[in-house]
Formats: sequence, structure tokens, C-alpha cells
Amino acid sequence: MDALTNISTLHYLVVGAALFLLGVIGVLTRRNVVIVLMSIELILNAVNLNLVAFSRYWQGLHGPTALHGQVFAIFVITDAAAEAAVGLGILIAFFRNKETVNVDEVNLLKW
Amino acid sequence: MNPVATPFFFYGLAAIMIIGGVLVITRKNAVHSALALISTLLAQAGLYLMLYAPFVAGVQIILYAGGIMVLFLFVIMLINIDRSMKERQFNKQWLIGIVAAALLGGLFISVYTKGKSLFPDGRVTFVESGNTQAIASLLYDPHTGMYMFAFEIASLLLLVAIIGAVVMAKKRI
Amino acid sequence: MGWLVDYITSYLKTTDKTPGAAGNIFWAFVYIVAVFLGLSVAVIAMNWLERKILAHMQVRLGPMRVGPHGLLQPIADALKLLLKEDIMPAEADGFVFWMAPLIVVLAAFTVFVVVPFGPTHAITDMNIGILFMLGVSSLSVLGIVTAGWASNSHYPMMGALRSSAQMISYEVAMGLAVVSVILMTSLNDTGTGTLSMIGIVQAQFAQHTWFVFKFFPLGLVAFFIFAVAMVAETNRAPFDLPEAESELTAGFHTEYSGFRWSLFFLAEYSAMIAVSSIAVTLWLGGWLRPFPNLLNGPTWDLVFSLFPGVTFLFFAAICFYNTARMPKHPLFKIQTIGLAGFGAVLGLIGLILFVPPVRDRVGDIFWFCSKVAAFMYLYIWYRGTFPRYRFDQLMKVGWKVLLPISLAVLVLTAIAGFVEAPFKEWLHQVL
Amino acid sequence: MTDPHTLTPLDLDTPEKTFLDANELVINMGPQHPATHGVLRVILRLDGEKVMGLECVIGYLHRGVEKIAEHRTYTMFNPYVDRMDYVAAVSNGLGYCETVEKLLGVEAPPRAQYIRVILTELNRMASHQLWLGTHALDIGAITPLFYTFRDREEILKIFEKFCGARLTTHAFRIGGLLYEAYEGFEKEVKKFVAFVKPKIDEYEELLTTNRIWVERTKGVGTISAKDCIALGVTGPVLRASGVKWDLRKAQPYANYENFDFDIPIGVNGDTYDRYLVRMAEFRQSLRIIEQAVDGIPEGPVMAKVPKVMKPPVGEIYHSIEAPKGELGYFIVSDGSTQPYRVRVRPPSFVNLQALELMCRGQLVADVIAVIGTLDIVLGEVDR
Repeated sequence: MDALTNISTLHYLVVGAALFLLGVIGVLTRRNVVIVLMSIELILNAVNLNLVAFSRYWQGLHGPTALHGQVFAIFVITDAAAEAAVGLGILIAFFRNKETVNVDEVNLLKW
Repeated sequence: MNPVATPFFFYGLAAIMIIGGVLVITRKNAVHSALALISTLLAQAGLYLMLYAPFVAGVQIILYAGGIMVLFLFVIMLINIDRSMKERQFNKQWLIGIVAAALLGGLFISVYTKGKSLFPDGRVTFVESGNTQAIASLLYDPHTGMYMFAFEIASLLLLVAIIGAVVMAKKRI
Repeated sequence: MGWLVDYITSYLKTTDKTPGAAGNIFWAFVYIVAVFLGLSVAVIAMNWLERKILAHMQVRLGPMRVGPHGLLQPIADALKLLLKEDIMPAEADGFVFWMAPLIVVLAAFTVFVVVPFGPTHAITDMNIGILFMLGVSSLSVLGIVTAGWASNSHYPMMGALRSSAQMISYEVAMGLAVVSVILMTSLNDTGTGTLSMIGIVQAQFAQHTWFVFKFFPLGLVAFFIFAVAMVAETNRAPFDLPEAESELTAGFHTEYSGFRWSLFFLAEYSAMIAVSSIAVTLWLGGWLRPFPNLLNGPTWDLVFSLFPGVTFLFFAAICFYNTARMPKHPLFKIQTIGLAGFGAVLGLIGLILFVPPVRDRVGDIFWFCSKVAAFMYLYIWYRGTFPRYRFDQLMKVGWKVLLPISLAVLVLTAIAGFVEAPFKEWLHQVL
Repeated sequence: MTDPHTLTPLDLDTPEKTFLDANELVINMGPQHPATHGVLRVILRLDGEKVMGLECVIGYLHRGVEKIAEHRTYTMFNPYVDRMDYVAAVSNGLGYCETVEKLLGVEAPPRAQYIRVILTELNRMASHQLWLGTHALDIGAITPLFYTFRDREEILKIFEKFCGARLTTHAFRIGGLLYEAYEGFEKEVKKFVAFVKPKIDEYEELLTTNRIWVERTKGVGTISAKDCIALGVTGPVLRASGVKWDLRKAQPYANYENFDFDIPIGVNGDTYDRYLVRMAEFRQSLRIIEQAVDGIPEGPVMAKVPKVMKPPVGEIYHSIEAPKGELGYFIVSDGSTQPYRVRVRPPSFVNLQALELMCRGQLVADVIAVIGTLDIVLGEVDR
């Protein structure tokens, strides 16, 4: 029971890994581009959770100001914002031309 | 202040996250997926609070849930989802995708079971306040800030993203 | 049972912390219930006041029938809304349609977790208080967008798109105005500012000025930007385009009725109170009474602590005056008695507020609430005076006027904070 | 400005797709919409918020007034015209009575004509007050509505005292008035003029320099004088475009040539100018009323009119300046007691045709403002 009730870094890592896997499955299997983009957000969030959990672990070792993981998490969030803006911009441009949101039909470069 | 009922909140929030994640990748309707993703993000903000990262939690709420997800919902409303809802939801490589994900999952499990001793319980209680200030000093302080350059690069990235999004989404420039 | 009593009383002995910060679940729960009830009462009172004040601005009387001077009208309205048929359009997305008002209400109420009604009178004091408030109040846009989408109808859809664009646009200017205040909090010996709501008020106390008067006119301009942006954030006149009645019938809640609609109503008013409390906390000294540094000492403390009671007695006197003016007719008997009873209740509350232990504790809450009430009056005033902006003009005001000004204010505040101390020193030497 | 003749009709057959592309969203505004002033239905084709085209669907209030006239005697039809533009019933009655008088070849006595002018100008003010209140309400300002209705009430009180009805007055008879005006009529009208003068300043104070009001109305729904004339638009809308055309001056009727008043005109032909023109018309109406009350002669109020009216065979067109524009009656008489044909030229109906021209390329919110500024009454549009 102690392993379950005593929440340690590993618990967060497991949650992060599960979320990462869900994101990977979503990216690999869904056809709807919007949901693929959302799955990418899931992956980024899984990474963020790991980063913050490691940051907590690192704080335990190096004192409360060792927050490098959290800083990285903030950078990842910034990145996610940029990614979402550009991704959705591409999506809109694509939708305007082909009137579909299916990844399967994004085959303009294939011949 | 010591956190109250830690396992309860941890398992509750983790369950919301995982269920939300499952819903994101299984729902037909993109709006439902987005709502599930929002619940995942908010639960994750709760986990950040439990990890003594209030600033990251605040950024998560204000930027992810309040900003990025609104953008997602906005775009979902702009595009016609009725048609895509009637079509096949999963692509042709879904089996390969699942297998690949399962392999990755196996890798994770093996890593975590083997490397468990690497992560002892690192919990220490310390004053919660000062988190924001510590992050700020890491980001901006001329002496201790080692991420200032990265921060500037991030702002440049955002600028590029803004211009790129405008260029791509605008009908006529 | 003894430990429970100890647990409860232990908090009262350490009175310098909020229940959340002290980690006392019982008192946190009590505060949550108190804030929730107080908020509901405030929304009900606001409903009545808005109709009455607006009516008197427009040379009419407003509600007069239900209760004396329509005092029971909000209750009658609430009953009507609860008993109304709850209509869901056949083509609506049921789950999302059901979720949307809940999201809005949750966002509007969760904000009050960090609102400081006094140095110890808050549910909790968060390290990231103002960030939390801005973040959570920005979540309500999700509810509005989903409400518009789930209704599956053109007018709600347009209302939702308008409102999400509007709220996101004005959040930018709002956030920058807030940042300039956070810069001001860092003007102390250690040079570190704070995001905590309580910390911001304490910084104003320590710097002997409300931030609205700090670096005149920079604080005032930032406050003005926030005051405009907060009206836009809450979708109130003159920025009520998302629910513009004459254009979009009712905007995003066109298809809502009954209880669900009343949830939107509740959320709108509590969001108004929430953003007003942010403005009061950040610029108008929060719970601080007027001139806390200048007029200090036990005598002034006593004088200012009499204000709450006097205010209630004043309201009671108004009630009694109007009771005397009631028509002397058997038909008005119940109304007259009701008004007198209402006055008596107000008077009783006023008298209770004179009791010393109560007097010392409610002073903060009184000042905070009266400042918020002034903002509420402004909201009503705007509604009575202004026509509605058009959408492109609204965007123009947000992006081309408020955003550049708030950026300039932010930079100038930073410069002013930087040169303030050397300048004072130089001034000292010169004189 | 586009030539009104080249406007292509709205293509409603192609199905709408999404919000993303042009010519996409079709929105049905009305007939149960709070800002369409009754039962006007406007089908809007939108690109985002921009109006790509619109089409008015009218007829929801059609009662066949013109057909009814063919089965009523001239006297019996008189009350029906009140029901067309019900906010300016007195003007409708004046137009009808004058037309039939012209057909019969009689003329109302001077005293009757003065009282007619007073009542018509009062009615013009009441109509403009209702327009101002609802127009401001459409643009989002609630308060002017209550101010204008407070003052309109005083006008309606005078009507009620004069003829017993407040809205559909049936104030005039063919050949003059049925009764002498009530005791103290002149005094009451004078009192009203003194009462309402500061109130008009009050409306202007609320709106004329209000930044948001100016921004919402300036440059919105602009229409050039050429287009106005091409479309047959009359009334304040025409005058706001800079055309000095007022039937009270151009073809004086009912003794208007004896009064001294100006015709306010605008420059740009936008919503703000129309607002200013109507506000100026308030003051001109007051001027006319003051002169009429001062110069009101004594004498009979009814001309000699046969009991059974049998106008000579022929046709006649006569028009007056109603609050909303040129209100014309075309009556064909076959010599019997009933008109052979009555055709009304309602100002609202004609002005409404300019709606599409004024709204193309504007935003949805402007459509509301333009509908408000055209000052249409659906009872008159549909008849």
C-alpha cells in the first residue's frame, strides 16, 4: 500500500507516460487533423508533466530555487502556443482549398 | 502548509487526465475532443500545484486552457465538422500505429520497472512562496539567469508563429 | 470531539493567515460557504438595484409590484426561471449544451477563491493570486464558445464568435495593465514584487498610496485601461455585442431558457463582481480604508470602524422614510409592513455592526464591498448612457488604442520605478 | 456607389457551406426579430460579419387596404388610412382628405386648415420621437427611448383630448373637421411647445456628441442624392443626402405656404446626417406650430360637402409630406359613391427599397442601424 499512497516522482512519470502513449496513438491513428493536433498537445503535456515532476525531484536534491524543469515547462508551453497557431493556420488554409480536414487527403506532395 | 489528502487528489486528477486523454483520441466530434482535452489540461494544472509549481499551473490555465484551447474551438467552429463526423475516423495504418504505441509502452514499462531505484521519493517540505520569484530570477536575473537567451529565442519563435499564422490563415493579403 | 473543537479554535488564535494558507479545512469550508452565499445575495441585490437604478435614470419606476418597491422581484424572477420549461433545441449537441453554462458558472465562482475581502478574510492566499484570477476568469470564454456552438443556430454562433474574439482581445490589454501594477509592488527594499492578491494590497499600504495614484498619471491610465477592458471582458454595455439584443437577439444564450439561462445570468453578474474586485484590489487599495497611513491611531480607527453600522442605519432610515410615505390605503398595508420590516432588519444589522468585536472584524469587508459596489454602479451607469459599439470599432479600440497605451504605460512604469529612488535622493540633495 | 439597376438579386439557391469562404452564411433576420420594427424579414448573406447581399421579404402585415377602399364610400374609407402608418395617423388622414377634397373640388375653411397643420406637425414630432427612441435602442442606447416616449405622451394627450383617440385618430373629415377644437386647445399646444423645446436639447445632449453614437452612425448606410432620386426615396432620407425637396415647400398644400420655416438638409447622406436632419425637423415643426397657433383664424371648420359624395368621373394624384416622406394618394373615381381604385404611395415602402443599396459591404450591426434610420413602419409597407 505504501507504494500507492506515498506519491513519489515515479507516480507522475507513469501518468506522463500514459498520456504520452495516448497522444502517440492519437497522432498515428486519427484522420481528423484537428484531433491530431490535439494529440500533439497531449504529448507536449505529458512531457511537461515529466519536466515539472523532475523539477520537483531536483528541488529536493538542490534546494528550492533549482527550478530548471519548470522553466523548461514554460518554454514548452510557449512552443505549444506557437505550434497550435501555425498548425491551425495551415489547417485553415488547407480546409479552404480542399474542404476537408482528413490527413489522408493531405497528399498534394504525393504524385 | 502540508498538502492534505495527497493520494486522493493525485489519483483523482490522474484519473481525470487519463480519461480525458482517452476521450480526446476516441471522440468522433472534435468539439467533444477539445472539451476532454480541456479537462485534461485543468487536471494537469492541479497536478502542477501538487508538485509545488504554482506558476506553471497558472500559466497552464491562462495559456493552455484559456488561450490555445479557445483557438482550437474557434477553428473547429470555422470548419465544417458535420462531414468529417460521418466519415471513417481512423486511418488505414491504425493497426501499425497501435502496435508502435504498444511497443513504446512496453519500453516505458521496462524502463520504469528497471530504473525504479533511480527515483527515490524526493519530497521535501519547503515554503511555497517564492516559486514565481525563483523562476523569474532563473529567466531574467543578470547573475543567476541562465535562460535569458532562450527566453529571447522563444519570443522570436512566437513572433514568427504569429506572422506565419496570419499569412496562412488570411484569405487575401 | 475535543480535538475537533481544538482544530476549529486553533485557527482563531492565529489570525494573521487566511484559512487556506493556514491549512484549516473547516474554516476554509466556512469561508467558501460564506463567500458563495454572499455572492448569491449580491447577485440578487444587484439584479434589483440594476433594474431600479436604470429605471430611475430612464424616468420610470422599475419593479414596484412584488414586495415594497419591488424588493421581492428578484426572488419572483428566480422562481419563475426555475419553474420555466427547460428547452433544448432538437438539433443541439446535448452534452455540450448542458456543459456550457456549468463551465461559465464554475469559472465565475472559482475566481473568488483568492479575492481578499480583508487581510485574513479570503478563502486562501495564493502565490499566483492575480494570475489565477485572470486565468480562471478567462476560462468562461470556453463556456460561451461552446454554448454558441452547441445551440446549433446562427445567432448564438455569431454571438459566440464575437464574444470569444472580444474576450481574447481585451485580455491582452487587461493583462498588460495588471503587469504594470505588479511592477509597482516590487518597489521595496528587496526589489521583489508579488502576484498574491493580499500581497498587492499590503504593498499599497507599505508604499502609502493606492496604486491608482502611483506615478501619476501612469497608475491612473493603467486603471482606466483595466476599467474599460473589464467591461469588455464581462460583455456588458457598451461592449455587449455578444448578446446584442437588437442584432443577435440574445447572442450566445439565445437558445437557452429557464434554469440554464439563469446560470448564465448568475455567471455574468458574479464575473462583474469578480473583475471589479480585481480592480479594487490592484488599484484602489483593496480592503484598506481611506487614508490608512495618514489618519491612523486609535481615534481614527474607531471613527472609521463606525462607518459600516452608520451606513446600514442610513439605509434603514431611508426605508423608514419611505414607509412613512407609503399610501395610507388598506391595499398597501402588507407592503408598508414589509418595507418597515426590511428597514428594521437593516437597522438591526447596523446596530450589530456597532458591537466592538464585530466592528473590528467587518471593517475590511465593508470597505472592500463598498468599493466594489461603486464599480457595480458604474456598470449600470454605462448601460444607461452608452450606445453599443460595432464589432470592428470594438476591435479597433482594443488593439489600436488600449494595447499601445498599456504597453507604453508598462514601459514608463518600469522606467519610473527605476529612476524613482535616485531621483528622490537627488531631490533631497538639491533641496 | 453602385448603380441600383445593376444590383444582382441574392442567390439563395446555392447551399451555404461554412463560415470560411465568401458568400457563405445566410441569416434570416425577422420576422420575429427585435430590431426589424415589426414584421420585416430580411435575408442576409454574410461573409463573417460583412453583408454581401440582402433581400427584404415583406407582406406579413398585408391587410389589403387599397382593395378595401373599392368597397367603401369615400367617408367610410377615411379611418382605414390611419391603420397604414399607425405612428403618423394624422398625416395619413390629411393626405386622404385633401385628395378627396381636390377630387370633389372643395376646400377646407382656413380655421380647419390651421388646426390640421398644428395636428399634423404634432404628429410629425410624435413619429420622429418614436423613430429616435427605437433607432437609439437598436444601436444600443436604451435611455433615449424612455425620454422620447415620455414626451410623445404629451402629444398623444392632445390628440386624445381633440378627437378621443390616441393612435389611430381619424382626426380629419373630408371638407374640414367634424368638430370645433376643444376649449383651450391653443393654450395647451403652446404649453406643449414650451415643454418640449428643452427636451429636444436633452435628446441631443445624450446622442449628438456621444462618441460611440457618432462612430456608429457616421459613414454608415451612405446613399447619394443620385441614388435617392433613382430609387424614389423621399423624406428625411432624401434631404440628408443634400436634396432640398420638401413637399410643404415644393407643392404647398394645407396652407403651408403661409408659414415660415426652413428645410434642413444634410451633406453626406449617412445615418448621422439623417439623424441631424430629423432633429432639425423637430425644431422646424415647433416653429410651424408656434406660427399656426398664433395665427389661427376664427370661422367655420367644415366646408360645404354633400352628404352623399359622388365625385365626378376622373382620377387624381395628390401627395403630402408625411414624417417619413412623400405620401401620395391616387384615386380613380367612376362617379359612384365608392372609389374605383385607390392606390397609396407609401414613403416607407419606397424608402425600404434603398435598404440593400445602403447595406452592401457594411456589417451586420449596420443593417440594424440602417433599418432604424430608414424609419419604416411595416403597416405602411405592407398596407
